[in-house]
This record gives sequence, C-alpha cells and structure tokens, in this order.
Amino acid sequence: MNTRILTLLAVAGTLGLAACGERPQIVEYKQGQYQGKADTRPWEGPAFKGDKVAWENALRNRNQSQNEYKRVE
Amino acid sequence: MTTSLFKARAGSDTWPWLFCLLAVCCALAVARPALAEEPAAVARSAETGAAAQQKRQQEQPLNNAPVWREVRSGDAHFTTVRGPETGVLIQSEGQTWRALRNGPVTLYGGVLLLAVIAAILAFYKIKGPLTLHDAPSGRMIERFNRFERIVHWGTAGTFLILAITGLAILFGKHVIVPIFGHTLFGYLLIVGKNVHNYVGPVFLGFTLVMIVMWARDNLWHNCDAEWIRKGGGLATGEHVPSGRFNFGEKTWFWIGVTVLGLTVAGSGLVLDFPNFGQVRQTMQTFNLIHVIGALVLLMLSLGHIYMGTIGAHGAYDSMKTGYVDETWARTHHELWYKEVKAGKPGQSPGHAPAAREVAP
Amino acid sequence: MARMKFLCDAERCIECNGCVTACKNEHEVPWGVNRRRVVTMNDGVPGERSISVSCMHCADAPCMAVCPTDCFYKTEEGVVLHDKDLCIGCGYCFFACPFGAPQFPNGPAAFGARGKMDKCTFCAGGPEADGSEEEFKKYGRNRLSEGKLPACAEMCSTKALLAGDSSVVSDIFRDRVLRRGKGAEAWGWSTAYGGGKQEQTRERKQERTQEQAQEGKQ
Amino acid sequence: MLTRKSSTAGGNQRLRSTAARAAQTKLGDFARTMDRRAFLKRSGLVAGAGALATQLPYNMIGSADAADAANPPAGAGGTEIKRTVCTHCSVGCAVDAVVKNGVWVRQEPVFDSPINLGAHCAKGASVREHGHGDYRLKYPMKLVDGKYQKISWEQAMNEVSERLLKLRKEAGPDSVYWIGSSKHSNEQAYLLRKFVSFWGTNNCDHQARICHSTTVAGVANTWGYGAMTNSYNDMQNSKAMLFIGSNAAEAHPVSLLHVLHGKENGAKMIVVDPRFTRTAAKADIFSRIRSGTDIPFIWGMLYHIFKNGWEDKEYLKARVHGIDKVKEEIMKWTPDKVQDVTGIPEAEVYKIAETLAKNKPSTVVWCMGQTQHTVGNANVRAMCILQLVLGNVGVSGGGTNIFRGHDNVQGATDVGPNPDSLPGYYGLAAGSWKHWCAVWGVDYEWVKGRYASQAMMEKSGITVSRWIDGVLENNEAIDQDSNIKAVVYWGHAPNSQTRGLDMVEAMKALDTLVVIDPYPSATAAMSAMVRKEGVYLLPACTQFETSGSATASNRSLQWREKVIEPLFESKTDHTLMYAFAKKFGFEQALCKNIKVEKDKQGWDEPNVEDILREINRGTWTIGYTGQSPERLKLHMKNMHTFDVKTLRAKGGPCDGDYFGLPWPCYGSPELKHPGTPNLYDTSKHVMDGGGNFRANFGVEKDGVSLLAEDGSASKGADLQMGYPEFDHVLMKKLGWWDELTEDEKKLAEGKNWKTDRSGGIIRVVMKNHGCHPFGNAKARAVVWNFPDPVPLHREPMYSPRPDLVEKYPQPDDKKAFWRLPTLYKSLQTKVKDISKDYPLVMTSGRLVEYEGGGEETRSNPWLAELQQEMFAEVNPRDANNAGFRNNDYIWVETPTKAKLKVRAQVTERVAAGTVFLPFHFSGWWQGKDMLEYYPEGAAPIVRGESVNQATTYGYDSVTMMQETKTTLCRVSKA
Repeated sequence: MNTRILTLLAVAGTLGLAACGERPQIVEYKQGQYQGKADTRPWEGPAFKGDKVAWENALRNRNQSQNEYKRVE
Repeated sequence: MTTSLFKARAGSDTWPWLFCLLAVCCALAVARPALAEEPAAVARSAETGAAAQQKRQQEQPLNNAPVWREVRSGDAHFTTVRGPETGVLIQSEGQTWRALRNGPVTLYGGVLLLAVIAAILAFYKIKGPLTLHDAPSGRMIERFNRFERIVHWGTAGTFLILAITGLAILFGKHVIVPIFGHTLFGYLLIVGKNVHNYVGPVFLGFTLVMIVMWARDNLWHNCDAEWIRKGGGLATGEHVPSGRFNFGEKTWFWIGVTVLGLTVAGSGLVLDFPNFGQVRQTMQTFNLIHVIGALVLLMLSLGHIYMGTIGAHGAYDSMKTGYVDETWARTHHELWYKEVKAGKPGQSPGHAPAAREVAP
Repeated sequence: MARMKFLCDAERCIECNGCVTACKNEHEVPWGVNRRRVVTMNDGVPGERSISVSCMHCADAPCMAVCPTDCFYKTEEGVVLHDKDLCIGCGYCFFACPFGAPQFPNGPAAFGARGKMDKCTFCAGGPEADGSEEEFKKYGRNRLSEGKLPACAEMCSTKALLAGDSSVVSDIFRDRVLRRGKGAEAWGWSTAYGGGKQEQTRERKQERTQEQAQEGKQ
Repeated sequence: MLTRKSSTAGGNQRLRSTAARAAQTKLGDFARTMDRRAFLKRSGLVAGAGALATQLPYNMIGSADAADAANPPAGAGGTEIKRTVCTHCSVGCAVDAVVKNGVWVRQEPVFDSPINLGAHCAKGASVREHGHGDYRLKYPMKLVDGKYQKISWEQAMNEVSERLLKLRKEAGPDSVYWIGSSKHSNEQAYLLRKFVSFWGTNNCDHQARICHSTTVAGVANTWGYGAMTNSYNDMQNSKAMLFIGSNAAEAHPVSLLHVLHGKENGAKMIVVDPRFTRTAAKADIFSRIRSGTDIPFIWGMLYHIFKNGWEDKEYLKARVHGIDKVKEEIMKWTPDKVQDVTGIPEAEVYKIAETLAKNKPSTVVWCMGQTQHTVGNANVRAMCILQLVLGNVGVSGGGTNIFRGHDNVQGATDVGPNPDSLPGYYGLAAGSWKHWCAVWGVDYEWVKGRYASQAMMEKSGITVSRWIDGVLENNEAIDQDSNIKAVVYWGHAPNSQTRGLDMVEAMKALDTLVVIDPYPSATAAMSAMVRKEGVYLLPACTQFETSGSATASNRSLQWREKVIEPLFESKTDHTLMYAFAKKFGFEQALCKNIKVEKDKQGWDEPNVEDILREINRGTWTIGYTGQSPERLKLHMKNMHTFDVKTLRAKGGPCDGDYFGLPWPCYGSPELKHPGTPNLYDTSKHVMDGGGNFRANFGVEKDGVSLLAEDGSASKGADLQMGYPEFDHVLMKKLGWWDELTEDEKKLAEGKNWKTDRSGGIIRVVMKNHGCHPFGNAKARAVVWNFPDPVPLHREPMYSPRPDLVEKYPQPDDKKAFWRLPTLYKSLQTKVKDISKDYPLVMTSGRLVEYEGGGEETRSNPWLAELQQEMFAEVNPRDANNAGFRNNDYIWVETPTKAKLKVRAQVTERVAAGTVFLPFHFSGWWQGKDMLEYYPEGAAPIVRGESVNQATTYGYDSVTMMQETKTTLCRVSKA
C-alpha cells in the first residue's frame, strides 16, 4: 500500500518535473511588448519626459544621418 | 518499469550504476550531433579561404559568398583588439552548448536528482535502516584515525559547499529566483560563485589525499565476489562478510570519489582558470563534463550520505568519532574485524587500528 | 516602431577602428574591455573584408538563456541589456554568445574572477534611471534616451556600420546594394535575428541552399 | 560541434587555424600584458580584497574623473557645445565638444559638416582624450644631470632666452634652428614665420618638408599652385580613381566615405602600392609595384595612352606646354622595360591606363609613397603630366587629389615657417620682404638688420630633414657662418626624420635643445639619453585649448573654437611666441597690428582673429585674403547649408560660398569671393570659383608662347585668350586702371596683383572683367628650372637592383644645396652592391590608430590599446628564410648599422622581398626601452622602435625631402 502510493508519487513527481527543462525565461522578441525588468523606457528619461512620439521622430531623424545619400543627392 | 527500477537498486551502492549509464547516454547525445556535423564542416572548409574569395571576386564582383561561409567557420581572423578569441567572428558552438546545458542537462539532471532523492526516501520508508542483529558489545575499535577523518570531512564539507553553490548556479534561476526574487538571489550567487570557485581547488586537494589514503583498502578482494553475488545483502538483510570496505563502498570510492571526483574537479579547474588561454569551445565542453559529472556524483553521493547517516546505524559514528563497536565491525566488515583482532597491521596508512573501551 | 539592430556593411568597412574608440570615448570603457571590435578576414590579400562586431542584440539571445542569475532583459526596442548588480561574472554568456560580445574587466582571470560582465548596451544604459550618474558609471551613457543612436555607428568613418530602427537600417543598406547591383548579405543577421531556435536553423538552412544555388548558377 | 576541435578529420587547415587561435589567446595573457599590475591580476596572484573589488559593478568605468563626466541631462545648464576640428589629419572632420563646467565631457558627431558628415576614424573618435591629457608634459622642465626636473615658467623663459641670445650674439642668428609645426593653427604658423624672421634667420621648417614638399614644388611648378586641386568631396564625381603611394583608408579614413560613395555609384578604384593596404582591399584593381619605380609605371601607362590615342589632344594643345618633349621620354619606356623595372605585368599597366582613360573624369591620389623619394619632385610631376594628358585637370571629378598629412600641414605650408619663403609662397626676394614688412608695419631695414646679412636674408634656410647635418657637418662645408648650435622643436617629432643614429649625435653636439610641445616627445628621451643638461621642455597647448583656423587638404579653412582652458601649466603657442619676443626685444614689432590681451594667468596673448586678419591683408598670392574670421565662423555655424558634392552653400547666410572658402579666395572679404573648390576649372566664372592655369613662368620660353590658347579662358572672362598676370602696367594698358578707387590707386601704383595691398587690381580684374589676376597660361609638362626638367626615373640610393642603378643613376652630388653639401651619385655608387648584405626593401607608412611621430596618439589609451607594439610586416617567404614566425621578436637591420627590435607580423600584405614598418613609434632605442629617459609620468603608453632610427641617407634633388620609402634591410630572429 505504502509502497504503491510512494511509487505513484514518484512517477507523478518525475513527470511533473519534466516540464522544468529550459524554461524560456525570455521568449522570442515580440514587437512592441516590453519583456524586461524594471527599467525606464528611453522616452521616459529627462530628455523626452514621456513623449514617445517626439522620441521616435528624433531617432528617425538621427538614423538618416547614417545615410549619406540623404545629404548628397 | 518502477519495479525494475527498484530491483536494480537492490544493493545500497550499486544502483548508481544506472546513472552512470545515463551519463554515458548523455555524453553520446552530446557527441552525436558533433559527429553528424563533421563531414559538413570538412566539406565547407575546402571551399573557404582567401583564394576562393579572390577567385569569386574576379568572376563575379561583389559576390562575397566565400567570405560569408568563412565567417561561420569559427576560424580566427585578424583584429587589433586583444583578448580571448577576438579574431573569431561567429562561434556557433555556443549555441550547441546552450542547447545541451539548458535542455537535457538541466531537465534530466533535475529530474533524476529529484528522482534519486525520492527513491532513497522511499527505500528508507520501505526497508528502513540497516541495523545490527546483535547487541553492541560496548568494545570499540578504531576504524578511522584522526587524519582520515579530517580528510573525509574536508572532502565532504567542500563537496557539500560546492554541491549547494553548483546547484544554485544550474537550477537557481528556476527554483530560487521565483521565491527570493532576482536581487537577493543575485547577491547570494555572487557569494556562491566565488565560494564555488575558490573552494573547488580545495576539494580537489582533499580528494587527492583521500584517494592516496584509501586506495589500498579499496583494492579488489576475493570476498567482493560473494558480496556482489549476494547484492550486499541489502535486500535480504543477510550480512555478507567484507574487508575494511565492502564492495559498495569500493564502488563509491572508485567511481564516485576517484573517477567522478577527479573528473568534476579537473574539469572545474579548466573552467576556474581561464587565464591559461582556453578557448570557448574547450570551456563549453568542460562545462558539460563538469555539470554532468557533478550531477552524477551528487546522485551517487546521496546514496553514500544515506548509507553513512540514516541508512546504516553506527556508520555515522564511525566517521564522527573514528570508533565502531565490535559488533558493528563484525556485522558489516567481518574480515576486517578479524584482521584487526588478529593484529594484522597496515589496514590503514600509518596507523594500526587499536581497540578501545568506550562506554556504550 | 524601433526594433533596434546593428548592420555592418563589409563593402564599406575599412577597419579604421573608429567605432571601437568612439565607444571607448562615449562610455569611458577601460583598457582591456572592448565592447566592439573590427575583424578582418583574408587579411592582406585580395578578398579582404573587414567587419565591425559587437553585441548584436539577438532576437533569441543566448546570453540571456544561459545566465545563471537571469540578469539580462530585453527592452521594448529589442535591446539586450543586463543588470550588473546581478551579474556574478561566471562567463557563461561569453561561452554562449556567437559574437564574442561579453567582456570582462579582469579578462580571463584566475579563479574565474572575471569581474562584472560588460557589453555593448546599444548606448541604452542599464536598469538605473536614464541619464543618472549611477547608470553612467556602470553601463556608460544612455544615448537612446537622449534621442541619439549608438556612437559607434554615428561616427563610423565610411558609414559602414549602421544602427537603429531595423526597417530604416535595412532601407539604407538596400539602397546601397541596389546601387552596387549585388552583395546583399547583412552580416550576422541570421545568427542574431533569426528568431527562435527552430526559425534560426531553418533560416540557416535556407541560406545554405541559397548559397549552393548561387554557386550552382556560377 | 562541441567535439569538433579535437577531431583531426578537418585536415590541416582546421588544425592550423585552431592552433593559431589557441596561440592567439595564450598571447593575450602572457606576451601582451601591459603592466605588472595587470599581469598579477590576471595570473591570480592578487587575491583577497583586490580581487573582490574588481567584481563590484562600478569597476567598469576606467577613468578617475569619470564622475565628472557623468551624463548631463540634455539641455541642462552648465554645458556648452564647442565646435572644433579634429587635429589628426588633413580631412578636417568637425567635432562637437560638450563641455561641462570647463571639463570636456563628451564628443558628438557633426552630421552637418559637409566634409565628414559626422564620420570619424579611430583618431577622430577619440580626440576628447585631449581634454584629459594624462600623459602630457605638465609643467616646464629642465634636464639636470641627465634627469628632468620641474622648473617654473619664469626660470624656463629666462634660461632659454639667455642661452639663445648668447648664441645669437656669439654665433649669429643662423645658429638657432626653429622647427615649427603643421599642427599649429594658421595663425600660429604664420606668427612663427614672422617671429623667426625677426629673430633673423630662415632656419625654420615644419612637417611639410618631410611629407609633401616635393608635391608643393613639383605641382606648383607645373601649373601654379602646389596643392590638392579638387576636394575629398569632389571624388564623388570621379569615374575612376588611381591611388598610388596613398593608403587613404588608414591615413585619411574619412576620405573613403567619399571614395566609396563614388565607387558605389560606378567609379573604378585602382590602387598601386608595394603593399596590399586597407585601401587596396577596397580597390577594383590592385597592382603591386616595386617601391621607388613610380615614374616608369606612369610612363608605362602613358605609353599605352599615347599608343592608343587616348590622350586629350585638344586639351594638350590649348593648355599644356612641352608635352612633346615628355612624350619622347615616355615612348622610351616600352612595356617590357616597364615590367622589368616596376614588376607590374604589361597587361595590368595597360588595364589601369585604359580604365583611367575610358572612365573620365578620372582622378589620381598620392601621398608620401610618391613624395618621400629622392625623385619625389619628378614623381609628382609625372602624375601631373598623366592628368594633363588625360585632360583631367580643372575638371570636377578629376584633378590631382593630393591628400596631405597633418590637420594643418596645408595651412602651415601656405603661411607658416618655411625656410625658402615668407607666408604665401612669396619667396625671400627683397621685393617679397618689402611687401611683408609693409603688411607687418615694420621697417624693412630693421628686419634686414636682424639678419646676418642681406644675402642670408634671401637665402633659403636649412631644412628640417637635414638640421642634423647643419650641426654635424664641417663648418667650411656649410653655407652659413656658424653651425647650428641650438634647436627649438616647436611641435615636431624627431622620429619622423630619417637617420636617427646621426640625430642623437647631433643632439649630443648641440648647445641648447628646447622642446615646446604638449608632449615631451621622443626628443626629450633621445636627448636625455646622450646629454646631461641644456635641454628644456616647455608645455604647449593643443589646438583644443585655443582658437584658430586650420586649412584642410582641400584648401578649406575651418575655425576651431576654444574647447577648454589650457590644461596644467601649458601655454598656447602664440602666447609663448609673444613671451619669447618680449625676451628678445621685438614684441612690439611682432604684434604691431595685433591686439594683445591678458590670458587667465596674466600672460600676454596675441589676439587670434587679429592675426588672421593680418594674414588676410598680406597673402594675396594664394588667396588667403577673403577668409576673414567672421566669414569662417559663419561657415562653421551654417555647415548644414552646404552641398556635400559641390561644397557650395545653397541659400542661407553663406549662399554661394564654398565650404571653408577653399583658397584661393581672392580679394578682400568684402569682395565675397566664394573660394575655389576645384582649381583651374574653366567651366566656371572666376567669381564662382572658376580659373585657369597660372602664368607664373613668364610669357614665353625659347620663342614659344606659354600663354593658353584662345578659347581656354575661364567662363565669362573678358579676355578669352591667354594673358599674363596683372600688374599696374597691364591694367593701364587695358584701360582698366580707372576702375580702381583713388585710395586703391595709391596703394596699387607700381605693384602687381600679389603686392597690391589694396586688393583693387584683383577686385577690378575679377569682378568687373571675369579675368584671373594670375593670368592665363599653359601648364608646364617640362619644368625647365628643375634638375630633371622632364621627370626621369632614377633608382633609389639604396636599390635592390644594382643592374638598374647603372642604367638609371642618381644625379651628381651637390655642393651647397639648402646650405648643405648633399650626396647623390657618389653615395649610390658606393652602396650599389649593398643589397647582397641587405636583400630586403624596407618601406614605411601609417597606421590608422596613430598619427605622425605618434607621441600624442600613443599617449591616448583608447588608441594605444589597439596598437601596443611596434612591428614589421614580413612576407611568409622571407620569414621562413630568416627562421622566425609570426609574433616573434626580430631584428631589422639597415646599412646604417641600426638595429630595430620589433615584433614580426608575418603577412601576405607585403610581397616577398619587402618589409614594411609603421613610422609612428618611438621610445625604444636599439632594442632597449627608453622609459627612464622620459620625464616622469609623461612617457607615452606605447613605446617601440622608431623606424627612422634605421632609415638611410637620401634627399630629393629639389626640396630636400627625405627618402623613407625605399631603403634596404635584413631581418633575423631576435
């Protein structure tokens, strides 16, 4: 009796634990979903004070500075 | 399945064999993809290199396919930045290591570890501890002298520290983080990792001394054959005569302490001293050896700890005080007992065991 | 918007190491730690190509996966950051990273005393308050929160290294490729941004078949 | 995969690479460690508290003052942005410096700059280190008993000036040699030339002598001005580019932004070099040439061009003089001969010639690979001839793009301390002196009195490449009264000059040696090695601690704002010039038209803007007159309005101007000349930056007119034919004289356009008549005033080909050449067979991380980390023959008996038979670290053997350029 219960428990435990492999602690990156820990977002800093649109525009402009074709033609 | 599992565990120190087998399987699993990879790698290397790119460039300007293939070869290229393997652009072995470590090693390692604990508990519940059939005589004889005890407890203590910190490194983020949270666990593990790294070499030292100290007593003895035949009498409760160490202990000594202990400690050294220029690939391999070896060792040690504590009455005292009751000695290690009684010297390095009267 | 990526245009990279020192300058990175490096293949012979490499902020970042303390996190922009307070300096991220990005202030030190891991932050600092002194001392500057992009790419001498919103970056690169007429390989992208493991293997396989097909044609 | 490494199935290649990788990482821990502390730390010998401390999260940030540098919130108070220009090469990359409470905390890219669009190389991206200057010379020092000791500024100024004045009195003004700097701003360089003139000598020089003096002389004598004709940006318009003797990717990395942009849009890129450089890696065609055989190669190309009729016949007829004579020489160079001498197969030469001829406009780029030869002047003229034959000069996308070295070497050449000329290439003739004396507001007779004699005043001084001979040569053999007895190294490294072994001897023989520099430089160490006293080190500021203008290679001037106050006890160069002038008693004359203000420590500092205004008032020849400080500052503020391809402003306050008012920017600032982006471009009006070849060599030669043919004048010119340069006589003849105002007439009477200080002649000629003040003539393919009027191949002094030495020998020795006897043929004959003992060609060049002598950059940890050791590139074949392997220490020995201990870099970059060494290193001497000879705390982080310790004798026959690119050596395992 005791033995059987213990055996069953052991089996159940073993099977139950089988799910504890690589818990994908960070899943695949999904656009627009914050997956991080506590950290201020870049547009929440002192420079943009939460204005996400302004931040995005600033970045977009800045990005084009890496494209000399924008200046050359 | 369950019954066969339990049958296999008939002998107190034999069932770990099963895990050795599993370890081999794991090792094979590691090796298999590598073997499969090999021919492809060779085929690729034939076409890489500057010459191929040069040729390609002439034939088709701006076709850099040979260069891109070379990127993934893992070969070192030129760079002015100094440091370990800075010349390697992409090392793809890291991905394999990650897959193995985070996958089967963590998963099956964890499962088996828990299973072993469960099995031992079950065994204890069902069979109970080994007890003495006769009453203690009250006469004590020395089984382990002070030096042996220091070495044993040194090894055991460092082992436990390493085991706990090592388990935290491998399973901590799955088990401890959900309870303690990142911050506390992080700080604990900073300490833990440093303890692990500095205690590791100490463990190796103790292990080496232990091997030298007890190697002689663990050599093959004719009586071992009978012990094996009778499965140590664990299941039947029959007492099989054995020398200073019975075959179960010898198995633990050779497989656990010597082979696995040295493997784990040695591979640990490779990881602990990266300043000798090991490349990542080396460290990945040794990390897997280290982790698998350590897990198996840990599982074996659980058996040993069980037998040394609650599994067999009197065993713990023998290592704690160094003395055992004559009855205990006769029951578990009859041949050794006879030798001691006969005053045959050389049972342990440097010290002849001596009888001592101790109040029961 | 804004899935941040790096792209190094090997047709343009001249191994000037501008990115390396720009990074050192901006973040006061000490001697021995190089968040970015330039590697030259086929050095000194025709067919030579240089590539600037650092943390690629992978989609399925191996460093995150193997970290024993789970000190990494990924921001909304796809930037892989880590918390130095949690880092134990075990070096696992360095083992796992395909690009050799994680750096250790003590180098490969005895007793594994590497020190806290340091790597490229995509100029996005760390968990501390954006632009705080604390953040700067641990991770360097947080340019992203100032509306700027990584210093290495912004200062690249030939604009070979591009950084920023992946769609903008690939547009810039595609434009160049069209002008050249060929050579569209974006270095390291399949390794870094190949998505999940399965997706990654699939993509790699695809790449290989493409390569083979290309070669077949030639 | 995990076990792959241990498998041997991969074959040899895999094994090799694995071994290489293992070796590399091993080295990382043992051989490469920098200091003892780091070594101990890595080997685990430092445990306990130290080891624990390194695991704290803060140990990331290295710099001690990192806390000050904490990120200021954007737009927060206390931070200022100063716009400056990188001081490391001639591209002229703008930098925005963020300064907080007087500390340079950050550096931002200037995307607005049309020159670099925010881009930087390793050096430019790390200029902020100048704001730390940890390894700088921090206070005045003096050599006492072989050790440097700190002294006060007062003591330093007193002692130095006393010693120099004593020498002046006893041995004459020519006994002191002043080595100026191409790292001075235009204003400082100009002031130094003026200062030296008032001291009374022409014994002054700067880096241009040893980098592009042959270019300046050769190119100017071909068509008028000796500078880069077009611009980096203009290379975007090229259809083919030939880089010969230029490793732009490492020496001028940001120029590659424009080059690769051009390449992306279809331009063919060709690199001809003895070494497979980073530039070659980007080329469509790379040809390996034997060092020192440029002329045969160029003639080889021209042979094909003429053979196939690819030359621009009309252009040659209308705008070039003497091409037939050159063609005779060219046609002697048949393909087989070319192949034998240069080592380039005929097919390659043909292909390159064809590419250049069929993809026009095509441009050529050269640097020190062409200039630093005994035939440097002929090399560059051959290049000019190539471009003339192809009709590529004066064309957008064409031209000779001569990339210069230092950030202001162009400006320092234009207006700085040259031994053969006053500012603006006026020369040293009495008329030139009178012009400048008038500009300076000093009496000509007084200046003459400062010199030993009028003859010495008009005689070119000794060059920096040969000052050592000015010290060591027999007094009878030199063409001045006394030998050189004192040298002032004012911003110049000694390891950039050849014959280092002789140099220490010269340093030993000197009475006084003064170093005025932000860094003690190798001068300090070398002299401390051989001297006990008589050496003074005076800390100077970098260009970030002052303001001023700098001229980039494309002739654009940019204004640098002062970023920070002078660090430590350093002083700006012009402040020091004034302080010395005070000691010498001519400070009034030095700053007659220049306001003098007190700096923060109460020193007198001449006003920089005023100095530039004085330059504007005097430098008419090359059009340094329109670049007023106000205009330059306006350009710096409005960079974004300039077009990148044309460099021209579209609208805005600088509308129509070319960026930086590239000289010539003629006339007064009020004339609003826009500057000249491409020289000699007849497709534009002169007031739009157009032009034509200069009439500088008379109007006829041997009965043949030198003036341009009809129809080849600049657009819209009233005179559509060739015409001579303008002077008061021609103005009157043409009836244009009355267009001058009365005030202008007064100043212009009896003058020509160069000496008319009113600018009236220029104004009338250009604005009213669209003509070029310097006339309109043909370019000269034959430069009859040079030793080889038609460029001739001459084997290097130390040639690996004795057979060719006989065929193409050096010219005869010269007796008094720049005041010194100079050896050519006699030495060459003597060493003809030396290649038996020294079989390898030794050549030198740049690394991207370092600049010039390298003191500054090797003291910058961010750069120093990238190149930690001096090395020699050796071909695997030579390495195997000599029995050493990659990364071994080797000895490189030259016929001077100098021995350099360097790391071997065994690489295919160089061909078998060639050894390449970078020239930025110093601080080792014949295998020994000189650390102990540096002033404490001021030694550069990275030290190594200087290649120029070992370089041999050899000087250009026109400009005294040193031969560094072709000499001989042998290598052996150390």
